[in-house]
Amino acid sequence: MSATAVHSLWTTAATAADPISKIDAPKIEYGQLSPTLIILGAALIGVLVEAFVPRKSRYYAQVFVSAVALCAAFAAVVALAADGYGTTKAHIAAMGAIAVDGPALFLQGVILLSGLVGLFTFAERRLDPEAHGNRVDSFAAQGASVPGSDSEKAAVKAGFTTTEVFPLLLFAVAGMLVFPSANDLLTLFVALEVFSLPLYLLCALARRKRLLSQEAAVKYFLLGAFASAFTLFGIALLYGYAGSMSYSTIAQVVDGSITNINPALADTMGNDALLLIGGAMIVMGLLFKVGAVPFHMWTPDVYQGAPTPVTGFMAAATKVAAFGALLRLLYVVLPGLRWDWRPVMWGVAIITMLGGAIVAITQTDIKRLLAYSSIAHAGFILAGVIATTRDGVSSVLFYLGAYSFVTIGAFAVVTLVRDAGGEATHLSKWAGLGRRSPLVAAVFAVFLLSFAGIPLTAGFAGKFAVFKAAAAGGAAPLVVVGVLSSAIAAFFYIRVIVLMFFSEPRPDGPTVAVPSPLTMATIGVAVAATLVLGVAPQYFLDLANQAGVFVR
Amino acid sequence: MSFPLLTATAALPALGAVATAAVPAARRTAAKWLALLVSLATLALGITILVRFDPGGDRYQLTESHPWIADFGVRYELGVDGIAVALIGLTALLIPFVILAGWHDADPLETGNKRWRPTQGFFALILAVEAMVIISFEATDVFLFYIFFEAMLIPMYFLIGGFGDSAHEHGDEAAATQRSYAAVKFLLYNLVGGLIMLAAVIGLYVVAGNFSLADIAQARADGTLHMATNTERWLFLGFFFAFAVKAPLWPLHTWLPNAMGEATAPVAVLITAVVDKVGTFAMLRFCLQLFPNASKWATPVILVLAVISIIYGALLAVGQRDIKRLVAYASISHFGFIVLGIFAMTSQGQSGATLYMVNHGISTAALMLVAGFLISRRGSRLIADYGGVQKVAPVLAGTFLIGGLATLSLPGLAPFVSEFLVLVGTFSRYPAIGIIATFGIVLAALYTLVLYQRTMTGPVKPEVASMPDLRPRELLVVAPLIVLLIFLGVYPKPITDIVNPAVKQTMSDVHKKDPKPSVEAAK
Amino acid sequence: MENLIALLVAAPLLGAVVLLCGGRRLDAVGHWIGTILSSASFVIGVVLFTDLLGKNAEHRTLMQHLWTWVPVEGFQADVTFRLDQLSMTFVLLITGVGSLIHLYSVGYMEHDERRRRFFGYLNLFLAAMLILVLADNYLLLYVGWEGVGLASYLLIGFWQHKPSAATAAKKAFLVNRVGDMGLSIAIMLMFTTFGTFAFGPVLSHVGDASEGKLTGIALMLLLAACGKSAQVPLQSWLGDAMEGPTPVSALIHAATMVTAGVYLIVRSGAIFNAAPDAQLVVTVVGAVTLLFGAIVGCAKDDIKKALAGSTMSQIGYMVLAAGLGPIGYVFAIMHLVTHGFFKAGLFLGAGSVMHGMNDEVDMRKYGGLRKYMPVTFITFGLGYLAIIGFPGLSGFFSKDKIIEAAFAKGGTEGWILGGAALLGAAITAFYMTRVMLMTFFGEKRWQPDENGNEPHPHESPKTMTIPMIVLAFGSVFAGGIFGIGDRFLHWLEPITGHEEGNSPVSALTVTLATMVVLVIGVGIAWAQYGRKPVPAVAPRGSLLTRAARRDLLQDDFNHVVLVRGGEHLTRSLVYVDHTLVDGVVNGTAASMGGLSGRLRKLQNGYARSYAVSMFGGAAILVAATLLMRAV
Amino acid sequence: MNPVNYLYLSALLFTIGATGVLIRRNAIVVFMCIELMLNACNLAFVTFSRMHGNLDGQVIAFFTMVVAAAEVVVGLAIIVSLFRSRHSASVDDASLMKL
Repeated sequence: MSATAVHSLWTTAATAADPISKIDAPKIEYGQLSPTLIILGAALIGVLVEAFVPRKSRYYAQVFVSAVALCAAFAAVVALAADGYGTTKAHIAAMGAIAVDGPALFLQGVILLSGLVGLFTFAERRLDPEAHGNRVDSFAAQGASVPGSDSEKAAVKAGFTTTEVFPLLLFAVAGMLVFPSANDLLTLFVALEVFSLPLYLLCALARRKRLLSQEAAVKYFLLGAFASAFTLFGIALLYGYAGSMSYSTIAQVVDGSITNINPALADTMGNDALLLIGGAMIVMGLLFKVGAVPFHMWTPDVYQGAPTPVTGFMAAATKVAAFGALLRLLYVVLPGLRWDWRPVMWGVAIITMLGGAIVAITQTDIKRLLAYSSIAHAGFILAGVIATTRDGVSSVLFYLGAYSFVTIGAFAVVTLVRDAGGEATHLSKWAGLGRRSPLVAAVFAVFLLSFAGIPLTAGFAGKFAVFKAAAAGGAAPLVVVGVLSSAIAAFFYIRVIVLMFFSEPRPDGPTVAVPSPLTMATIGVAVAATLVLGVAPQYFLDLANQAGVFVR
Repeated sequence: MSFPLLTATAALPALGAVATAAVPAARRTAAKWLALLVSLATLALGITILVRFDPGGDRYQLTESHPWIADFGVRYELGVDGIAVALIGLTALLIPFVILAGWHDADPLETGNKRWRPTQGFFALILAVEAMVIISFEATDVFLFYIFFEAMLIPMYFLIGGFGDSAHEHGDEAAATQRSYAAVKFLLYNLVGGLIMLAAVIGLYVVAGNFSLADIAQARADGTLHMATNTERWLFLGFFFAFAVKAPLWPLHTWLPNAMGEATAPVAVLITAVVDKVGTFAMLRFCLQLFPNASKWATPVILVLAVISIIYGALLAVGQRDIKRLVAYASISHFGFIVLGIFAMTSQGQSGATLYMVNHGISTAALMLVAGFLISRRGSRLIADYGGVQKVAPVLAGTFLIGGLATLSLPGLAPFVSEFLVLVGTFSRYPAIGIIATFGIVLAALYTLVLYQRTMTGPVKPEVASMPDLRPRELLVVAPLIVLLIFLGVYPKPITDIVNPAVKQTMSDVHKKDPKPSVEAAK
Repeated sequence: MENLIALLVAAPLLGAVVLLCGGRRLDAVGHWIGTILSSASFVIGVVLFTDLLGKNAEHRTLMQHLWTWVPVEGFQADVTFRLDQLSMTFVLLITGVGSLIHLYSVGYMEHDERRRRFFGYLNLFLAAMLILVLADNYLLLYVGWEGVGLASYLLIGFWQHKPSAATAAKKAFLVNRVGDMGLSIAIMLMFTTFGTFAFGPVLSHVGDASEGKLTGIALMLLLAACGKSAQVPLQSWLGDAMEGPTPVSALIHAATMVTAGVYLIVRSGAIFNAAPDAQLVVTVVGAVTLLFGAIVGCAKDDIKKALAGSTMSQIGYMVLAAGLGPIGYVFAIMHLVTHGFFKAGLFLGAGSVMHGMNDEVDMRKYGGLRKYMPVTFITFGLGYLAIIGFPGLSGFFSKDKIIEAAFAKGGTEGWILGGAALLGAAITAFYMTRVMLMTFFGEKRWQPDENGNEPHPHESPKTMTIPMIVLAFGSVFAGGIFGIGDRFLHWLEPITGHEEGNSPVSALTVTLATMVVLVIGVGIAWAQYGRKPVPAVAPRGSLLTRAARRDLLQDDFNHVVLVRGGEHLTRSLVYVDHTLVDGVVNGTAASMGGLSGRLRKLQNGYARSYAVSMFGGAAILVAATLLMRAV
Repeated sequence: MNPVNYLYLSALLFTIGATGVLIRRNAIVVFMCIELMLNACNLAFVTFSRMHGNLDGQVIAFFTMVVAAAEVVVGLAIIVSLFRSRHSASVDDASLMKL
């Protein structure tokens, strides 16, 4: 429509305007959006289940629905990829709102898998002793009831369980699916909120240590909202600069290759301040999600307070989604700005790598330790992001894939080590675990070694890929810093191993719960992935390579 | 294609390790025997390599090559030259003795716990180390080598930290803390070295585009691959640092005394006689081949460091109160000789260095294992706690003395030949350094004889009065080593014949010729 | 015939292996095995000797190549034996005296339960010593060189339970190692100069090498010689070496091993001839040592130490001769052989005395023993006369030749060296007479020891006396046999070469002078120890005496400078290693920890402060981005 | 009047909101400050929409409101539960987890 017509919208509101030509119905490629749609649908069904299915059978219904949905969605992703949407047929769907391309599909696949594996840990009901003859999972009997109150006791007695977590999980997954494939700023923002809000809630729902859990939720929520406010303002500025939300248009405006300039935009377009500030603020929002220094401070607290299954899922999937979005933003929208953001990202990457590693040295809580290690890893991945080459993209994709499995596995192991107070997360309690149950300790050691990047583990392959890309992309100093911080990081991973194997078990030490096949499956998958990706990564590297191109 | 002999040699102990680890807790003796048999079978394979290898043939033989991680330009490439063959032989030879010597080292104190299986773990780990060492000797792909060079640390780490002997002056508690400190120190030192090397490996990839030793050498030769001087130097330093930590070279050596002091004698042997050899071996194979110019550029500094290691290690050995730490410092001194020989860039030096790796392996094994038997009898590592053992256990003392004489490289025993070759090789190009290094032989005599005198001679200490002499098992461990020491001392030809061609190759890699004697005497 | 050479070495080597690995079951016969095998070696030697005599001079060099030892690019060491007149002489001396001392030991070690092992070591020594003298290249010689060092280490420390013995053994080995260092450096120099270190090529190409290099080689060889032959400054170990059983002192530390240095110099004569500066140093070392040893010999009350001093001094003569070059080589070797006889005889005599005196070594506790042990007295006496150079006896011929040669060196050099040699002769006469008088003359001075059993001096068993008698014959006639008609000279000349010096004084004058100083020496000794009874406890004595008792303070010097200094050095190094080298690393780790501890304080748990960091971060991010555009 | 002024206003509002987040203790108030920031964004959107003369900005404004509403729902739920278990809505009290 013409500019004048727009003006008439509010200038000449009173007077009868000429009728607005009718908006034609949007064209939606349902097939290509099917993964997201399936999950959303399942989530809605989950809500209905909560409403109508009797309490006793909800758990099973929910688990069934979620599992089926996740598997179906994954199948859909695979089908799409097989159909060539990752490579040749890659294009923008849904009126330019969603990109269906290699990175999107790859990351969606990873997210769905980690969602599925995470689901298993959500559904685990054998770890805690039965309360009043009811199996209980790691979530509060009733989120609303005050910790330690009679209502809580009643709820426990009645055998309530918060089966809402499953739909919440699904919603979060849905948001994450959209996030990396969002192709305009609005979708980006909505997706961000869609996967953040359920996570805030999930964080608050721990069965044990509920105060911590709630505190974690509050911190996460407030800071998250704070961050998204920045993101939104950045979006506003970018919109102001380019006069459009769609990545492609903005990108064209940025590198000045745009045709048919709307005269109304002329002055703003000239104003790079809008662009730079806006870009920086959006990036900041994303860096918050990936937990990069100095936007990382929520990470340890939230990781520690949240129910461990949630932590595991969050740590894995959020990073994947956020990095996906970051990649798309930097590679699709702001490539023209490379020379502005690269140096800044250099700085961020360096302090993130070093900061995470150094602070982790003195941690005493296993979950916080893993949190800081995840920060350091965010730094490593950033090094790959900075490469700004196709190699960079694929290496980051590979790294994310490898990292997510190891993380979920590690947190799954954490859920097993328990004492009277629930999970025994204080490191001192882990002393001599290797004597008590060598297998669990060994498995955890494998994960730690993978984090540390010891060869023949997924961690090493990923690290190598990323550093390789960075070095090839002309960021050799980053590689050196990365190597040094890995050395520092190695120190505290080793510390845990020493603790588990070389120190005497304490009499009041924790016991290792024997989990149900669900958690076993989770851990098994994680170990398998860790070793396979470490020893024979070629296939997955190829996958990541094919998926290395963004559609514009 | 023919039977993948090299793969088999590495895979056999690996599988053996898995099998050993799987043996149920109750059947620990079975685990021991299994491990021993596997190691012997590996030895057989090693000998087969020795036989199949043709000194006159191509540089790399018995090669295998399969695609692995194309994306990283990595291939699964194996191949051995004379140097590798010699060291594989050494490894395969020593492991059975290590296992036999450590027969009772990992017997659990409480046998109640069904889950805790230290014995199985101990022998499985030893086999795992063997597998990784062997494959890193075989790898002709830099990345493949790097992988196992690093991965090897993990089993070593558990061996050191998990199974040290509790013979400690301040009791078991202190022993445990000391031990894990030593293990962590070992791991961190080598990990840092490895990570710095990783940066260099990545750099190499960026420069060369693949990791195949042969291809890179070829590309450099025909000029298709050109390395900027500084790039080459940085990469060289990255590689060399890792190897210098492993070797260990002064001043990166301090992990070795701790590790060898706290670990059980067999593990200590594993460290110094087998694992550390990978470091010196890698200098010879990778540093010199990949970065000849940088190697020449760095030579002066490295030679100085090597000489410092020789003298410094020897002097500290003199100052030790602890038998095992003494041997450790002696080893540092010896590694100084090896590095000296490698970077003297003469045929004698490099052949000598290779020979030295083998001989030092055997001699240290002999000395250290006997020392281990001694310590296990008295339950103390302090030299001061012994005295007059010679009177109560003459055979033990005798073998100990021979081990010591080998350590001070007495002519007629194997180490003499290699040490003299290194000295001559160094002297012919760097006389001053050669002479300083020669002082090492006096100091070696000093610390060895002081050790022998304090422990074995003099009036019999009451604590050792009832000390039994070597048992048959122990004699079975020591005797072959001694025989080997003497044999290689008077007839090292079998090894030198294998090694010489490889050395010739390396010399041509670095474009170096032996200095000519000032008077060409009629040979 | 060549093929027999290897057997020379093989026989005692076999003995060593059998005896040392044989275990207790051989205890009964071990000593006989050892003796038989060493005598077998001697017999082979004699056979070869007759064979050599059969050939004419220029064909008297036999070579036997056994195998290639170290084949490396440009570096070739073979196990090849070379038997020529020089090595033949040594072979006979070593195996001959060796066998006698084996025989002697059978009796001497009778009561030692480790006798088998002792004979094993003796055989080991013979084998090594034979390798030393038969080697055809310096590296193989080095094997023998350190081999004898090992054997002497084992034998000095044979009574290991005595700390003093263990220490003495260690000291001997270490001091020798210092010498060996010289030898190995010399070999390296040869390698870089000639590209080989086999006798043939090296010695024949000496002419082409620069004198500087040759001097270097020569001096390094001299260092080696000083170690083995206990020449100043590396002589300190020999006195302590007397801790070993007496047969060892006789064989190794008197007759054979300690003369290896002389062998080395004479063998390398060509090199020394081309390096006059080095030769001068050699002569000086020799002269100094012969006086040093003599002086020490005067002050010792321990009969073996006194003899040790005399050994030092006698070898000093040989080195002096060797340093004179072609003038002296032959006489050096000749004196070496005769000395081998009479010094071994003296030591065996001393051993026999100790045997009869419950291992008492202090001569002040002897006296008048000639009635109790006549055989020992006579044999010892003959040895005594030989060593002081009594006319007609061995020493007379060999030593006088050396003194003549010293003068024949010519110039002030000649006068000084000759004078030193003469003075040495006088002192020798003095202290040997002293030993003789204190031991066999006067009246008994021995008391019952603390637990009351008084020694009952008695003659030693046949196995001990027979060797003594044989050696006594040697001490009497060897010199004559060699010297009269210059037989020995003609025998050895083809190898060592010989030239007559132009002596400023005639041979007769020298002889007379020697006689005079001899009489003086004996006279003084008699005046001091013969006329008036010897005090049972040593008088305080003059400063020189007291210094001489302590080996002229050389040990104290070593102790202060080397031992103490070394201890301080190592201790401080241990400290450095722990605090500095290790400290740096641990320090870095610690500082990392500290940094971490401070950084984690930022994580104070307050959501708002987190928000602050985010806000600040955002601000910085924006600012930086804008800045990037600005620059 | 020049629409740019609205931008300045929105920036001002945003800053006020942010400052509020940083200085206020009460979780509810903090949350309201965040809402304020969101609304500042809305203002910016609408202004730009006006300047550029296309509707996207206004559409987004509605989305933002919806999202804000959702945040309210979730946020209040969390804050209330926290308040009930602690009887205080101060964000500073919720600092069990640190270091």
